[in-house]
Formats: sequence, structure tokens, C-alpha cells
Amino acid sequence: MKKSFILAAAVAVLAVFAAAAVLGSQDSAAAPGAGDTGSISWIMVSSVLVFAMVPGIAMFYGGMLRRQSMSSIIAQTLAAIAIMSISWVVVGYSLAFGSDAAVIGNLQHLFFGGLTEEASDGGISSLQFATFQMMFAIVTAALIIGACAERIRFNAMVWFLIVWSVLVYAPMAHWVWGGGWFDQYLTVLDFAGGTVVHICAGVSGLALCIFAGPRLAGTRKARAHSIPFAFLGAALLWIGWFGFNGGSSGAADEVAVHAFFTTQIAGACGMAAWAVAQYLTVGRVGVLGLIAGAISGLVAITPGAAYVGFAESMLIGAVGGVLCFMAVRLIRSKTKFDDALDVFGVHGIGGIWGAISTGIFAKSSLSGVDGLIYGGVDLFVGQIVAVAVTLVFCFAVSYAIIWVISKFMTVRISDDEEAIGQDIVEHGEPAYL
Amino acid sequence: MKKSFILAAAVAVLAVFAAAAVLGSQDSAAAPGAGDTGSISWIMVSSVLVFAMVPGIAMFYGGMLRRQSMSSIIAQTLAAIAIMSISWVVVGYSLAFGSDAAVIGNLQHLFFGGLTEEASDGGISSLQFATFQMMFAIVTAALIIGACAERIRFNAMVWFLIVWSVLVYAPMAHWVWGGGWFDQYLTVLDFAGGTVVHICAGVSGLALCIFAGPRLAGTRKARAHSIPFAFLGAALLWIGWFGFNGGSSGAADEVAVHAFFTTQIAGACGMAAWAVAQYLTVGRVGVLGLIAGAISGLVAITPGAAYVGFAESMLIGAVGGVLCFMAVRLIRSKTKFDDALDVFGVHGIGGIWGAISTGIFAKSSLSGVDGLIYGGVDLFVGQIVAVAVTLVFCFAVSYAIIWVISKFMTVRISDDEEAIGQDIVEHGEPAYL
Amino acid sequence: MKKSFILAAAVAVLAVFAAAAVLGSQDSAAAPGAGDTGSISWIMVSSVLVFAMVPGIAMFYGGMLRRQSMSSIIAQTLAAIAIMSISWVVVGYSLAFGSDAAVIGNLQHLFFGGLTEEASDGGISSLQFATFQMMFAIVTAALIIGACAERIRFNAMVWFLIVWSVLVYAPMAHWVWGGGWFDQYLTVLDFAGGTVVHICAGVSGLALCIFAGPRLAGTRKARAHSIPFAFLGAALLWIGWFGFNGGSSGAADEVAVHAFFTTQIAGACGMAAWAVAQYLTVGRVGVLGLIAGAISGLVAITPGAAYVGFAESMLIGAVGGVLCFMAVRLIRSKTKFDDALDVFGVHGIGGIWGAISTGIFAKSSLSGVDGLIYGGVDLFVGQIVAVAVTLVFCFAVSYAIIWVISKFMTVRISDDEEAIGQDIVEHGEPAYL
Amino acid sequence: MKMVIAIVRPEKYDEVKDALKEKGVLGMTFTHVTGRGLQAGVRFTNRVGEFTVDEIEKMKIEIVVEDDSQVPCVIETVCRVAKTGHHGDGRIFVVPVEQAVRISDWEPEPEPAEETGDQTEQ
Amino acid sequence: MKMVIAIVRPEKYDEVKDALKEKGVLGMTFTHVTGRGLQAGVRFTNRVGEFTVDEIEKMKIEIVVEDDSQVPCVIETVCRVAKTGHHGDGRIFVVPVEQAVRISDWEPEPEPAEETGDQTEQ
Amino acid sequence: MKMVIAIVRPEKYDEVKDALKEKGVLGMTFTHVTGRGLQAGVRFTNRVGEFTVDEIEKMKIEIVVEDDSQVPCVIETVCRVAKTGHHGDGRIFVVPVEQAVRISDWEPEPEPAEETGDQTEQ
Ligand SMILES: Nc1ncnc2c1ncn2[C@@H]1O[C@H](COP(=O)(O)OP(=O)(O)O)[C@@H](O)[C@H]1O
Ligand SMILES: Nc1ncnc2c1ncn2[C@@H]1O[C@H](COP(=O)(O)OP(=O)(O)O)[C@@H](O)[C@H]1O
Ligand SMILES: Nc1ncnc2c1ncn2[C@@H]1O[C@H](COP(=O)(O)OP(=O)(O)O)[C@@H](O)[C@H]1O
Repeated sequence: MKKSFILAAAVAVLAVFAAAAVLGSQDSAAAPGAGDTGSISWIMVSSVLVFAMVPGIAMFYGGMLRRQSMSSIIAQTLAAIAIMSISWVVVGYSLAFGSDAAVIGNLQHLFFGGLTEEASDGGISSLQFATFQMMFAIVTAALIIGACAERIRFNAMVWFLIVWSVLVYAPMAHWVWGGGWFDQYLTVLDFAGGTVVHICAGVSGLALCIFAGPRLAGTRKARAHSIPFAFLGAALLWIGWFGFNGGSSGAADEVAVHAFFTTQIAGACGMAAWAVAQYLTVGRVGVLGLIAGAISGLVAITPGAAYVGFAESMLIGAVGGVLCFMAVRLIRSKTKFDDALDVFGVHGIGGIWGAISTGIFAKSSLSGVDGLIYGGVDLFVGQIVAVAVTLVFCFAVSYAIIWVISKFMTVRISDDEEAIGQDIVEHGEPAYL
Repeated sequence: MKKSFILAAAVAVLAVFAAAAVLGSQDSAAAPGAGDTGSISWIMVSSVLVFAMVPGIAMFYGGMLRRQSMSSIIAQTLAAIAIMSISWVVVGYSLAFGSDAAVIGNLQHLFFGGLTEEASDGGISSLQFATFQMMFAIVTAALIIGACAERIRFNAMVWFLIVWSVLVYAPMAHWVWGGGWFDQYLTVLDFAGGTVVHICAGVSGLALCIFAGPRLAGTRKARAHSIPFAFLGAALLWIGWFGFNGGSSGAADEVAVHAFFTTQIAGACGMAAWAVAQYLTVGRVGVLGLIAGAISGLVAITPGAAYVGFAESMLIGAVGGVLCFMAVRLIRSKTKFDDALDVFGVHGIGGIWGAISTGIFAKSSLSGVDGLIYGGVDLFVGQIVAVAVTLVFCFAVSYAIIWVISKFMTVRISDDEEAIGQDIVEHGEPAYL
Repeated sequence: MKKSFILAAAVAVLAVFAAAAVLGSQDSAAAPGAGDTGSISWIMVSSVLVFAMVPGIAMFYGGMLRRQSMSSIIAQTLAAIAIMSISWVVVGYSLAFGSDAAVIGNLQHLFFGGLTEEASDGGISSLQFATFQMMFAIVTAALIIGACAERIRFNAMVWFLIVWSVLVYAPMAHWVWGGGWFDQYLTVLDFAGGTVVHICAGVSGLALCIFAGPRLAGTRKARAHSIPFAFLGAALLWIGWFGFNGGSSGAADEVAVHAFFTTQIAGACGMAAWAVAQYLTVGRVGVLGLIAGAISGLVAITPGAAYVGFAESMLIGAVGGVLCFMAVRLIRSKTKFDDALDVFGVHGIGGIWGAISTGIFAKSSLSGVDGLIYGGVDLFVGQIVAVAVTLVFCFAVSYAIIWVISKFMTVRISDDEEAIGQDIVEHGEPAYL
Repeated sequence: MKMVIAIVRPEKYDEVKDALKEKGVLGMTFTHVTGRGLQAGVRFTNRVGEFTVDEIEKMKIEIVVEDDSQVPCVIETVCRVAKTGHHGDGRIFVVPVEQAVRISDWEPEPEPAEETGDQTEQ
Repeated sequence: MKMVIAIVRPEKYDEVKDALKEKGVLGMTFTHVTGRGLQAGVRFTNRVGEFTVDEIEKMKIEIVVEDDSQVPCVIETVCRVAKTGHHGDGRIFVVPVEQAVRISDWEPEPEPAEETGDQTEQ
Repeated sequence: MKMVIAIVRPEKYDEVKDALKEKGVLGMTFTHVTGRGLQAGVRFTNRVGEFTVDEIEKMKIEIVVEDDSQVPCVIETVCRVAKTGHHGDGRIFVVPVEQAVRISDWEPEPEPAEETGDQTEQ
């Protein structure tokens, strides 16, 4: 079984380069053009910042697990970088942004063939846009890993991400940003990826975590092994979020600055709100609560960062913090799902609230459409439909993918292996000496 | 007592959003304008870089303390982010930059109401400026924490920062940058915050550390628990400093590049000078000395980064390194103050030297005013007065604030609790497993 | 002996400032100019990113060694920052970019005297260029440290870097980028420093490691003490590489975006290829393999980042990953060289492959010269000659420098000291409590 | 009074803890140790290959049992839970203990206790 | 000769060290351990609530006392300093030691020492 | 049966391990400890000066020797390798062991073993 997969991989790689050789000639020449260097600069920076979220996720997740799973989380995140980058270049971008078809793009941009390199009209080139989008694909994949941490075999995760990148991520990106049916039939706003990134990651993670089942009791109740790493990861996430939201306008303009500011203040309000909620409930606050709150606020503002006013963004962040706090408490106490790092609780619920709150607070002067409080119902309904579709689609397809994979290979490590920890069992590489 | 504070907090939060709802309508619409995208991009980047200093401070400080205080330092830094962000948006910016009154601004920009989002004349919008300044407020607050580390209760620190942000930071920012009396009656130059940030943080920290008294002997003589974290934090600080100084011209122009370069070389010279001083005194050099030297150099160049020549910036950095080295030795051996992380020794003394050296070396071709060596006395005197006022004002008000707070709640943890460590006692969250 | 060196250092410092005082007056005034703010912004960002690689190197290297060498690696890296920054400002830049002479520049820009601060024609000022280049010098020096880690005394390393910065780095930079004989007599392309940075660092490191001899068996076979630090460092390296390659066009233009994208995809392909190679050979993959693969891919694309097409960049990255994997295996099993962190195996071999592959795949529409597959032989030959010269020159001079230094001071720590570890023996500063 | 020193696999130690709790054995002390047995060692991966480490992480559990007759029960409980039957399951050693003091129960002797140096010959 | 094994609260261990120094007891070895006693455990915070850990960090101090009559003095000193009167103050155990060697004082026996296998039956 | 407890310099411990392996002594357990001896302490650097720490990192090696006559050989081997002749070389203590069980060799007793509480009085 193993051998055949390796073979498959090898063949795939060869095929890729064969295809690439043919398609390579499609690369448009990079002639000096007259784009807007400020925007080009900012979107490159934003791409770097979004990329920096990926190691952030690894540290954030890894720090909150047992020390026996640190290398494993890191290795899976690194795999996500390689897989999503390559998959996006080879086929993902083309499927997502290749045409305006309702369901899926086309294959005209395989291997980034036919992308323009010249920036025009003060905008950025499609190559730069595609690169920026590549980072989003990587982040989304990396986020998933936290939900089913310490259970899924590395090989199974690799195959899952390969398939998921094509069957789940590319269509989602197409529907929301690529001119797909969300755009065509609904009034939907998703500035920086509330649905595509956060809800999608939260729900895909939930599917994996439900499929794999909970971890052993001992693993589950283990304490975070390194608060500083978790904090450092969260800090990288927050830092990266400025590019995530700030870069989503595609230019260094007022919209970017607006989104930049709302990101910061929603993160701060989310943190404060979570802290107050935790203080009232538990009687004390800790680093893990503060950073979870911050991330909740950041997730919540993502879909509406450029579309809502200042006070509204504070409210969205604060409510996001409290909502996610309650959601995580509820999921942990009332359900059997072992969402190891509360990916659904924070990214799923935060993303849902963010999408809906955009439907409530969007201001037509900023977004072109009015939210509920300004009397606009279309958007509100559209947002809810979009959320619902995303939830169902991502869950169902992710579950199906992992189910199919489980027919070909072992997906879950055994209890004995789990007790020893994936670092040693799978990678032979304990994280610390 | 506790309850009443929570209540107060809850009421405050509600009041905030009530006020915000009213003021929210003041948000100016973000119409597409014709600002300079290069500068917009650079100031967003600079804001990110300055923000990245905050986790840097947490790692830098935390790594130099006992492992039992790591979570506590991180939690306090995170609290500083939330508090300063919210306070700045709600009232701080308006107090600092609301008008040209000598003493303090006004309340016309509560909740960032009435800020322009449109960049004009190749400059940046006031929203972007306010956001950039927000990061400075956060950094200053976070710096304070190091002086009184391992002693002050989390709750007391939270209340201190809330009050301090209004009573100390906002006036300081107003006087130096907001058109206050420094500007009106003195010839003062402070490019990137030598007085507002470094001296202010150093002295406020000193006030807290004197009020709280020294730590237990055992805690005090403990070794740094993680050199890599301290280094990583210092690296983040250095990296962030490029935005701190480089962004302070408010544009991506020659001034920014000049400040960028002097920052780098002053940091390098500060490190080299401290290393030589330490080598001659102690006989060997270590990571903690090297990074302290670098930070001394960086602090020293901050007020004059764009105003002095290249060779002068090297000299300022090098002298800053040696001065801070001697200051820290002196404070540690001759005084009883337990400035845990030498915040006054490095940021206070470094900031004072920086301000004065700006008065000595400023070149009118760069700054518009001549320093002492070019025959300008006004500036030199102005700098000294500004330093003196900052020292007195920040110390007195900070001390008063913590004194008042101590009437309402316990400020200092008990000796027993200190021995166990704040991580467990206050947060129930040991940093490591 | 020791005393005399300190004296020498002190004298040098004094001399420096004396000279600087004279030269300082050469600083051109920073008059407001009409450069392209987008490019100015991007190159400042790139400089920050490249600078961020330096702490990345320290963490990457340190994490892979014993815990007893962590402080030592960090201290050496910090020393590299101070030394290279100062050396570059004082004399290095002038030697490298002072004139078009075949062998070496001149001394007209000592202390950055005579640099323009005004950006013109949409380009960047020579001050900004010199600052950007300074970061490259630091990175190259820091890379060397890994090859001879855990053996060379701190003082010896300091003196080595001081001399090396003038005798090796400055000429190399002059030949490749400063209009030296590579430019004059050969057709050579080196976009972002394949020869100057990677081959040069790899070979200089090899020279040191051969001169110092291998470590003790016990030290040599020790396991990486912290995978998360190694990962964090690698992540910083990758992040910084976007500035390293992306900034090397000197502007925020199509070339930068092209290089930005090829960097990302080559890194991803390098990682994937190394992983597949390791999986087929060893049967499993770990974090250390994945990050080594990524760095191999990034190194390989460096010289040709802007000159090759998309599919070619994927191929270059992938082949780089496999080649370096095999090289490291070979060096470890077949030679006696104790290249502690595979600096030659990864940076040396990766850099050689990168230079040669640029000669193969360069496209005249992108680079102005055709590579081998497009029928251009000149470039291919030029690249090979450049590589050969770099190998010989850097090795010989580095070896000579360390040999001379060994006549004045002990270069290698004793076996006893090695067993205890440099952190304690040399710095008195264990990295962890 | 005996001290039972059990060296077990780290992944088994939670179970051992719980099993001993069930038997009413509460007091015990844990230490992270590494050990070498007859076991060949564990293979680890580095960036390009594998290497063997003969020192393996274990958990040491020290249990002081006041009643000597309880020792076999403790040994049996530990063995039952910690045994996998493979190399590296660990060892149990029993060492005699002569005296045990619970610090929180200790009472200082009346004043003369100050001249500690003298009264040690009781 | 006895080995006094004291398990104390980590925050008390500096004081214990100093107190023993005053009594002239210099040689000792410290180990970071965790332990379970009758103590209920410590409550820790996670992101949304609290959880209890029954294993608590302690410091183990091993002191080999050459002169048996000194043992009570050592025990007394440790107890006096380490006692708070609450759960979890720790325990002291005394174990017999049969032989002690100071490595730096050890002298290799003249040449025949090479055939170590044989001369072990003295 | 004896337990030989050797406290040695951490930089010597690899050599000790190898030397014991040569003598055929395989089973042993290692613990990272810190210790205080007569040694004055080690000087460390902070950012502006130096300070002395009297607690020094050591490695503790516990070796249970089934055959008492082997003890001198073990002691000799350790001393030979670990000795530098300076302060802080470490100590070796020998403690009696009454019983040893190899967990992987242990066999559960037939069914009655379930009522563990009762059968402890053998
Ligand atoms: N003679 C001994 N003295 C001290 N510790 C020992 C001894 N023998 C084994 N150990 C400890 O027990 C652990 C496992 O031993 P064991 O299960 O016997 O391993 P193996 O099956 O490989 O012989 C070792 O890692 C070591 O920590
Ligand atoms: N029977 C025992 N065997 C070994 N160690 C013990 C024993 N009992 C207690 N300890 C150690 O002593 C520590 C504290 O014990 P103690 O003060 O008795 O706690 P408590 O007051 O909760 O019973 C424990 O954490 C454990 O490390
Ligand atoms: N009486 C003792 N009881 C327990 N451990 C001891 C004792 N004396 C020494 N040690 C341990 O041995 C180590 C080194 O001891 P030794 O070589 O005697 O040091 P020194 O030469 O400084 O006296 C100490 O660090 C300590 O860990």
C-alpha cells in the first residue's frame, strides 16, 4: 500500500514537470510596466505577513499540546506549506479564479500559465494576486491541523490536504472571490476570508476530528507544554493578520488602512471581552485565555474589516470574544467532540459571527451594500445563506475525503502510539532533548 | 472590593459602547483619494513593526526572569495591548492630538470620530497616523512592566495602565508631538519618542518599582531562565525599531531612510561598545550583555535618528552603550531600587542621553535647528528642560496613581506568593510543563 | 596577548571616530527629492526582512545543536551583526561599490561619506542601497558560524569576521555586484547572491571547520536540543528570503514580484523533494529534514529568482532539495569534515546548483541573456567560472585568515571545554535554567 | 518501611498512577529520568538519516510504603499496568527505609532546640 | 552513614539550602520532581475554565550524612524551614548508605587494577 | 544486591556510560540533578557583571548491581573515568537493595491475584 502511494507521488511529480514544460512557455514576459509601486509593495508585504501566520499557527498549536506532539504539529504545518503552494500553482488558482462559471473555474491557468506580470491601472498584476491568494490557501490548511491534532497519521494528513486543496478549498475560493455562484446569486460580502478561511478551516477540522474520534483521556487533559510558544504563535498570527485583512483590498489605500485599524481594535476588544468573561466565570485570567480572546476578535472582524465603522468593529470584536468563549465552554462540556485546539470553537464560531455581523453592520458608504441596521436585508440573508452553505459543503466533502482515504491507509494512530506521542512514533524526532 | 471593580469595568464597557454608538456616526466615509501609496504602505508596515515590538518585550523580559514569572509577564503585556489600544481609541488620541492647547488636547476625536480616512498631499490620513501612534502607546506601556516585574498584582497593573494611559501618556504625547507646550515654548526635537516613550517608560517603571519595593533576595538573584527567549525578544525589538524610527517621518522618504540607517548602525555600535566595556570590566561577554548594549544604542538614537549625521549616530550609539552599562552597574550596586530588568538603567538613561545628544549633534540641514556643536544653544537647553520635565512629571504622576490604587486593592503580591511565582498564584498557568 | 588585542580594539575604535569626525562632513544633506515612495518603502521592508534572517540563523543553528552551545551561537551571531554593520559602514561598502576597478573598489565612501540620500528616477538612493547591502553582509557572516559551531573561540571568531569582512566579503561583492571583473570579463548573473552569499558562506565555513578539526564524538552525535527553535529560525529565514530575493531588484516592480513568487514555490518544491527523497531512503520524514529541504530550495533559486520561468523555478527548487539531501548524506558518511550544521552541504552545494541552473534556465526575456536550454553558452560558462573562482578564492583566503589568527591566539577550545560547552566556558551563561 | 523504586515507560505512568490510587496508595514522587537497559535503543531521525540512542526516557516512581506487607501488592499493581512484554518495560527495586517524617506533622521541640549542635547525640 | 531524602516545596528550597549551610551541611544533591501526597492537588487555568492537577512540583534534596548522629539535626533543620503547616509540605525519608567515595579523592590502585574483572572478590 | 549511586560531572557522563558498557554493566538510570559540594561554585555572567552559583549541574547515575562482588569494579570504573582531580568530581554512594523485578519478566499470578489486598501477607 505504502509503496504504491510513493509511486503515485513520484508519477505525479514527473507528470507535473512534464506538463509544466509544455505550459511554461505560456509565462508572459515581465516587461517593465507602470503599476502603482506603493500597492505592489504593500501586497508583497501582506503576502509575507500572511505567510508568517503559518509558523505562527504551528507554534500556537504546538505550544498548547503535550511536548510529545510538538514536532508532529510542526511537520504537518510544513507539509501544508509545501502541498498548498504546489497545489495552488499547479491547479488550485486556475480552478478558483480561472473563469466566472458558477461552480468552478477552469484549467487555463495551470502552472500559473497566462498570468499577467505587468501591474496596470494602479492595481497589482494577476501574478501578485495569485501569490497573495496562495498564502491564504496555506493558512487555511494549517488551521485545520489543530482540530485533529495528536491523532491523524502524517501520511494520511498529507493525502487529505492534497485532495482537500482541490475539492474543498478551490471551490470555496471560487464561489466567494472568484466570481462563482455566491457572487452571482447572493449578496455576499467577505472581505478577507471569514467563510473561505475561518469557517472552512473550522468545519473541515471538525469533520476530521469527528472522523478520527477523541484522543485518550490522558492526552486530552494534558496541560499546555509551553505558554511562551503558544504566545509567540499568537503574536505571529496577530502580526500576520494585518496583512491578511490589510492586504485584502489589493492596494495600499484608504480601504487597507481602515481594515488595518479595525483589525487591531477588534483584536484588542476580543481579548478584553474574553478576559472579562473568563474573569467573571473562573475568577482569573491567563495567557491562553487572553490569546484565544484576541484571536476570536480577529476572526470576527475578518469578513467585515473594511465594511464596518470603528465603533461597530469594537463591538464585533468584543461580542466575538464572548461568543467564542461561551462556544468553547459549551463544546468542551456538552459534546464529545475532541476539537483539540478549539479550531471550530474559535475559527468556526468566530467566523460565523463575523459573517453575520457583517450582514448587520455593513455600511453602504464603505461596502456598497447596507447591513441590517441600515435597513438592508439582502446582505443579511445572503451572509446567512453563505455561512450555511459553507458549513454544509466543507463538512460533507472533508468528511468524505478522509473517509475515502481511510479505505487506503490507516488514518488514526493507535492508542499505544498516541500514548508515546507522534513525535517519536511517526517522526523519530522528539522536539526537545 | 473585587466585585465592585468588576462592576465598574462592566459599566465602563457598556458606557463605551453607548458613547460609541452615538459617536460612530462621525466616522468619515472612506472615499477613494489620491494619497501617496508608497507612504501609506510604509506607515502600515511601520505600524506592524512597532506592534511586533510588544511580543518582543514580553519575550525579552520574560526570558530574563525566573521561569515562574513567564506567563505573568506575557499576561501583563497582553493586557497592555488591550488596554492601550482601547484607551487610545476611546480617549487617548483625542487628548493627545485633539487641539493645540498647551496642556492637553480635547475630546473631539473620542472613538476616533472625525478622523479623515483620505490621505492627501502625499501624506497619510489622520486615521493612519492615529493607528501608528496607537502602537507607540502600547509599546510604552509594555516597557514599564519590566521594571516592577514579579511583584505587582495583575489586577493592580490593569488599573494602573488604564489610568496611566490617560493621565501620563496622553499629556506627554500631546506636549511633544501634539502641539503642546514643549512645542510652543521650547525648542525641542524628539524624532521617534526618546522622551515620550523611553524616558517616560523608564521613569514610570522606576516609580512602580520604588513603590512596590524590592523582590525577595532569592528571586532577585535568580538567573535568566531562557537566553533564547530573551534574544528572540531583543531581535523582535530591533526589527520593530526600524518601523519605530523609520516610520516616524510619516512617509517613505529620505528622512525615513536616513533614520532607518542610523537606527541600524547605532544599535550595532551600542552593542559593540557595551561588549568592549563589559569585556574590559568583567573579562567576558555574553548574550545578555550584547542585547542590552544593542538596545541601549537603539534607545539612544531614537530621539535624533533623522536629525544627526552618520558618524554622529555611531558615536551616539556607542556612548549610549557605555553609559547604560555604567548606569546599570551603578544602580545595581549603589541603590536599593530593584529595577528588575533595568528599564530605567537602559531606557531611562539611554533616553536621556539620546535627548541630550540630539541637542548636541543635530544638524540644521537635517532637523532645521542646530545642535550645540554647530553653535545652537536653544535646542540643547530645550532638550535638557524637556528631559527634566518628563522625569519629574512621569515619576510624580505614576507614583501618585499607584499610590491611589493601593488604597483600593492590594498592589503587591505577598512574599509567599512571590516565592511560588505569579504564574501559579495569579494565573494558575505555569509557563512550562 | 589578550591585553594587546583589547588595546588594538580600543585604538581602532578611537581611530574610527577620529576618521569619522573628518569624513562626517561629507554626508550629503537629505533634501526632499522625488523618488518612488513605493520602491523606497519596499526596499526598507526588504532590509528589515533580510535583517530578520540573522536571528533566524541563530535560532535555526542553535536549535540543532546541544543545549550547551545555544548562548554561544547566539553571541557569535550578535557579534556578526555588530562587526559586519560597522565594517560595512566604515570601509566595506566603499571597497565593494566605490569604483568599477576590476579587483576592488576604492576608499571614497569611507563612513558612507558621499552617499546620496535623494532617491531619483524612481530608483532608491545610494544610502538605501548601501543599507540594504549591509544586511546581506551580516547574513553571510552569520551563515558561516554554523559550519564550525561548538569549536571556535568567541574572540577568534570576532577577529576572523573583522578581517574576513574586508578581505573576502568586500571583494566578492565588488566582483559580482560592484562592477568588478566578473562583470567585466564574464557573462554572469547572480540575482540575489548565490555566489556572494551562499557559496561564499558555505566555503568560508568549510575552511574554518577544516582548520579547526572535528568536534568530539559525543558532541557530534548529539541530538538537536530544540526542534521548535530550529523551526522558528527556519521560518524566519524563509520569511526573510522574500526580502532577500524580492528586494534584490531594487524596486517594487514586476521583477520583485516575479522573484517573490519563484522564491516561495522553489522553497515549497525543495521541501517536498527533500521529503520524498528522505522518505524513500529512510522511511520517514521529520521537521529537520523538511526545513533543510526548504532552505535548499530557497538557496537554489536565489541566483536566478528573477531570471527563470515558473515551472523552471519549481524544477530548480526540487532538484536543489534532492541534490543537497544527497550532498549532506555524502559529506557526513564519506568525509571527515565536521560541518556541524551542513552549511557547505546546503548553502554551498545549493548555491552551486543555483548558479549553474541559472546558467541553464535563464530566459533572455527576463534576464537579458539566454541560458543553456535557449542556446546561450556564454552565461553557462560564465556561471561555472564564477562558481569555481568563488570556491577557490573564499576557501583560500578564509583559511589563510584563520591560520594567521591562530598565530596570535587560541582558535579552538580544548576538548575539556568542548565537553562542558562554550556557553559556560566562554560566556558563563547557560542558555536555560 | 520500604521504598519501592519503579522505573516505567513514560506513556504508562499515568495508568500506573491511577492504578495505585485505586489500591489506596496515594503518596509518591515522580522523576523524569533516562535509562539504559538490555534494550538496543531507539532509532531517531535527523535531517538525512537515522541514528540510534541507547538512552531512553523513563519515569521513575518512588513510593515509600510504611507497611512492609504492602510491598508485593504495590509491585504487582505496577507490573500489571506497566508490562507490555517487550524490552524496556522497566524495573522495580526495593530499598529499605529507616525513618520517615511528614514535614507538616513535625513539631519543633521546645526552646532548647536552638542549640542543635549539642543535642544530636540522642 | 545515612542518606536523608527530603522532598520539599520548591519555593522553600533556597531557604533549606541556606539553613543547612549554616549548620555546616554542605554536600547535597537536588532533583526537580513532582509528587502526589494526600494533598488534593492544584487548580490550573486553561482558556475557558479550570482543571485540577494532582501532581505537584517538589524539590528533592538528598543529603548523605557520614555521622549518623547528625541525622536528627538535619531533619530538624529541614523541617523547621520547610514547614508551613499546610498540606504538601513534603516528607523526609532516611535510607542507609553502606559506602561513600569522593571521586576526586579516589586513587587508582597500582597496575594490577587493569584486570578489574578478577580482583573484585576482596 | 546494591544500588551504586554515582554523581558525576555532566561532561564526563558519556564516557562513564561507555566505560561501564565495556565492563558489561548495561542497566542504569540517569537523572539530571544539581548539587552542592565543598566546591565554591561556578561564576556566571549577567549583563553587567558576574555572580556565583553554588549549585552545579551534575548527572546522577543509578546502577543496581545484582552481584555484590561487582560493586568495587563499578566504583573503580566510574572513578577512573570521571576523575579530573579537581573540586566537583562528584561522589559515589552505595545503598542496599532488597529486591529487584524486571517488569517485562513478571508474570501475573493465576486468577486469585485479583484480590490483591488479601494475599499480601506472604
Ligand atoms: N541495573 C539497573 N540499574 C538501574 N536501572 C536499571 C537497571 N536495569 C535497568 N534499569 C532501568 O530500567 C529501564 C528499563 O529496563 P529493562 O526493562 O530491563 O530494559 P530492557 O528490557 O531493555 O533490559 C532502563 O531504561 C533503566 O532506566
Ligand atoms: N509515600 C510516599 N512515597 C514517596 N513520596 C511521597 C510519599 N508521600 C508523599 N510523598 C512526597 O511528598 C510530597 C508531599 O507530601 P505531603 O506533604 O505528605 O503531602 P500531603 O500533605 O498532601 O500528604 C508529595 O508530593 C510526594 O512527592
Ligand atoms: N553529602 C552529600 N550528599 C549528597 N550529595 C553530595 C554530597 N556531597 C556531594 N554531593 C554531590 O556530589 C557533587 C560533587 O561533590 P564533590 O566532588 O564532593 O564536590 P566538592 O569537590 O566541591 O566537594 C555535589 O555537587 C553533590 O551533587
